[in-house]
Amino acid sequence: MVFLSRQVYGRLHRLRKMHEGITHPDRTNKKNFIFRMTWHFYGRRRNCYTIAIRAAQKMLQRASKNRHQKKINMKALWVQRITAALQEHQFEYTPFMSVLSEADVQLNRKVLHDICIYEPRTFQSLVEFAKQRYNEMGLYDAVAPVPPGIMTRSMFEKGEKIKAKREIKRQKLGQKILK
Amino acid sequence: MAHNRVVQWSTMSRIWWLYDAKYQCPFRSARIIAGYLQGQHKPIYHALSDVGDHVVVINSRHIAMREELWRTFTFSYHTGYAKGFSRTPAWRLHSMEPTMMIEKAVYSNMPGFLLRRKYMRRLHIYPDEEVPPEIIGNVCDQIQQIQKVPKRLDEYTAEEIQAFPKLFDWSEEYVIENISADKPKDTVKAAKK
Amino acid sequence: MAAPLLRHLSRTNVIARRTVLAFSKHNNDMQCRYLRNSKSLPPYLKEQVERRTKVGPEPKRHPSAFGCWNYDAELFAFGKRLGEDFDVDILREAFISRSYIEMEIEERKKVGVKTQIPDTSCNEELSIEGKQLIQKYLKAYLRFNFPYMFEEGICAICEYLMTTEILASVGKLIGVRDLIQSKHYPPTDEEMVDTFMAVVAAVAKSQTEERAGAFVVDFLVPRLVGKDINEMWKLDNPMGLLSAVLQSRGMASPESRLLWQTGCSSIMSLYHVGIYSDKELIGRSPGETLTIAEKQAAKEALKNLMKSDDSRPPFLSSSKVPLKSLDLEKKNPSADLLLKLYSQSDTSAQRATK
Amino acid sequence: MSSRSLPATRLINVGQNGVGRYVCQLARITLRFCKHQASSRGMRDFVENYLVDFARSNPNVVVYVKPHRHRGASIQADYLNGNSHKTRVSKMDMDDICKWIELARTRSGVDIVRKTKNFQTHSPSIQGVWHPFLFKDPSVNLKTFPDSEYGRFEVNEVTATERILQLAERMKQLELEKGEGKSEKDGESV
Repeated sequence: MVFLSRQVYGRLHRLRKMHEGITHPDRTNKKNFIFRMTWHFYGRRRNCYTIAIRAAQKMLQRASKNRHQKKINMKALWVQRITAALQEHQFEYTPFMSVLSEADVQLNRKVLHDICIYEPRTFQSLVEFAKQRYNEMGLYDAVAPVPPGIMTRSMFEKGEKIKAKREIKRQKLGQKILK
Repeated sequence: MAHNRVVQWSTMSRIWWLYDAKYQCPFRSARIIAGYLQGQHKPIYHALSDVGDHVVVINSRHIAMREELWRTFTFSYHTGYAKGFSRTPAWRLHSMEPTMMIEKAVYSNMPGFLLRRKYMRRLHIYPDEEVPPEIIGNVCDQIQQIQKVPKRLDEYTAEEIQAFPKLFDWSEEYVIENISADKPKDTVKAAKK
Repeated sequence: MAAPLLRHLSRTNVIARRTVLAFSKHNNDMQCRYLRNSKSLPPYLKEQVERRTKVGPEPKRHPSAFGCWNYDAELFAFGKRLGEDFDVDILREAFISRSYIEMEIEERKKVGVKTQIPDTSCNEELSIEGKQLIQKYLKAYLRFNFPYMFEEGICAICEYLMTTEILASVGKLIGVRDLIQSKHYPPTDEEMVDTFMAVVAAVAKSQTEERAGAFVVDFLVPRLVGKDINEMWKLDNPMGLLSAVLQSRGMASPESRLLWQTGCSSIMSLYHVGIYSDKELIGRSPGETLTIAEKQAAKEALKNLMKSDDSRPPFLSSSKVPLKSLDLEKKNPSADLLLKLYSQSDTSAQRATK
Repeated sequence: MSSRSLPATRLINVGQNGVGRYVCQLARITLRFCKHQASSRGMRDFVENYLVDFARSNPNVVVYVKPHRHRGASIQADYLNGNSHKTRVSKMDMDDICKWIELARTRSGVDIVRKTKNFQTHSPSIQGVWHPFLFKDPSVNLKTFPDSEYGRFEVNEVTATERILQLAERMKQLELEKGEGKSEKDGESV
């Protein structure tokens, strides 16, 4: 292999290729576009185009799917951590968040989970506030599971309403039949 | 930064919990114990970073199961060869190895990835209250039980039994054996011997 | 998109990167675009890489080597960059290093010119002056910021800020690198440090010493952000010092108490130790053994007493420190002296009991 | 594209610049253009209209203007950390060139790479990081384990046995009251 400069070598090479009848320089560009994405793959998925393009497409599919999934996972983690931090103060996640939103405390889950790790005293005071407010609101009775055999006024009223609706329907049906 | 080093040591440390399994449901207890082993009770929890604690379970021999589960709940296993299937009822497994029920319940309550074996190594189960001093010395807190421990009939004194209100009377024709309060104690002693 | 990706392709070998880039689309020499798939390309690239490794990487060149360079303009911009009014002659002197003068003398000898360059024209004197200024104002600032801290602690922080690494990086940040007249390019760290110190002296000479003090505070103190200033002072016996401090303040001697422990027989043992004086918690710390935890707790208590704990307010900016009215000679209490007094009082107390 | 493919870094403030005194990191800027070509038109306009103002308002930047015959226009920005960035601005109008120069002026000169996070702190915790003993009741320290009282399940409701005992107690009381009433009545009758 004798050549004096890169330019001369390239020119010779091109001439040789043209002589062979291969005149598709764009093909290389197309392949390079894929190979740039697969440089870190293992085995033939990295260098063989037919395999690499399938791997690259799969990778891109997964990437776009997981961009959404990542947010879901992070949210689950934050909720888990906040729940764990609340467990230390004998409180629960749902009432805590509902009180915060009711009181216009605009801290999202991400910030709350940061606080509960790095500024635990701040978090403690937030929980104490939430507990106090929750008792004032009297929400606990409404949210707590109803023990069996107990009928509250609201449940009764609901039942009455349904009964009344049924009655109206029946009457309408009766009128239709009479007609 | 030496001080930050010890602060980090403290944050990431594993503390030791004790759980008394006496008269507790193994399946419901396992769910709680598995949470502690994985560190789900800590605000620094992450599924892939191993931040779980140690749990020492005592009195695993004295667990309780509801209804007919001792008889009907079975553990099955297949060797992979022909006729290799075996099925063991819970009572049989428990009589052979009194720590196995809790262990299996906790194992099945954890996500099936490679950290599970590591978590299980931090679970120390003892059939009775006797725990080696080097283990019990590590413990610094106790997990609350999940159900009330009932008071057995032989734990009541004769006076208490006498003072208990009589709810109804057997009819005179009704034949009952061993109704006296002293009898069950004797039978238990005999069984132990 | 192409550039970073290609760079990453051969991150391990810079030279290979260059050869690959040579074949990229933007290169003017590029005659054919499908060389990549040629069978004869790899041996060619290999040969190129081998030759390049033999030659070695290109030496870094001063910007003046590329044609655009006006030293006076650069000096002017340097002053403006820092917001200071410099005397140009002093500033010019501050940038001449020893090695440059030696090189000049040698070159003149070679050529045969007999004119001599005065030794005083390099920045050595200025740098010595600047070093004293830096130490003086830095310590005064730290004493003002931490009035309860021991003198040893303040000296340790000052020593940390005066290390070659810190001063050289500050010099780089304000842009002395290209302006230094030196034998080498890029100049050595020592030359950068000397020049930075000389620049401080130049500020003092062209304006006032307070101005130089503010300059020092503005550029050196931000280097403490994110650093544990209490760890710079290596304390061997914090408990001894703590008891001495408490005695001097008229408080009861420290008592250490175990607050929490877990996993004592495992290698992951954890102890929390608190230090009390008059039944009041003055410091607590975790540790993997009892001795470590106690030592750290004593350090924590000292931190609280010196008011340099983690929840302290941020550093004051130079505009909020009255540099003009600061007493530069006044020192904070010395820990060594306190310990000496404490040991003397101890021995006297023992004698009294005997 | 997967995140491993590209290099990434934390958010960096070079040398805490701006905490004490801000130092503009752009050291010198070199404007290259052709005096005749149409592609350098925007650059020529910039030099005519804005360059003096730029140099006056930024005395800390050294400006070099370099005509190149028959070459495309470009801006080369040299930073204090030794990096230099070249931008090709041929065929751009004056406004675009202004923007590119403004970008060069406000940059720190560090290579642009992907950031892992958009925020960073040197002192993450003021109150001290959470640890397992932070909110634990100190009375736990005095206990010897296993402590059957401490680990007991707390029942909020009344159990069946307790309820029977309560009922029995109440019945006893009622009987007593009845008995007293009877005796009182007896006394009255007597």
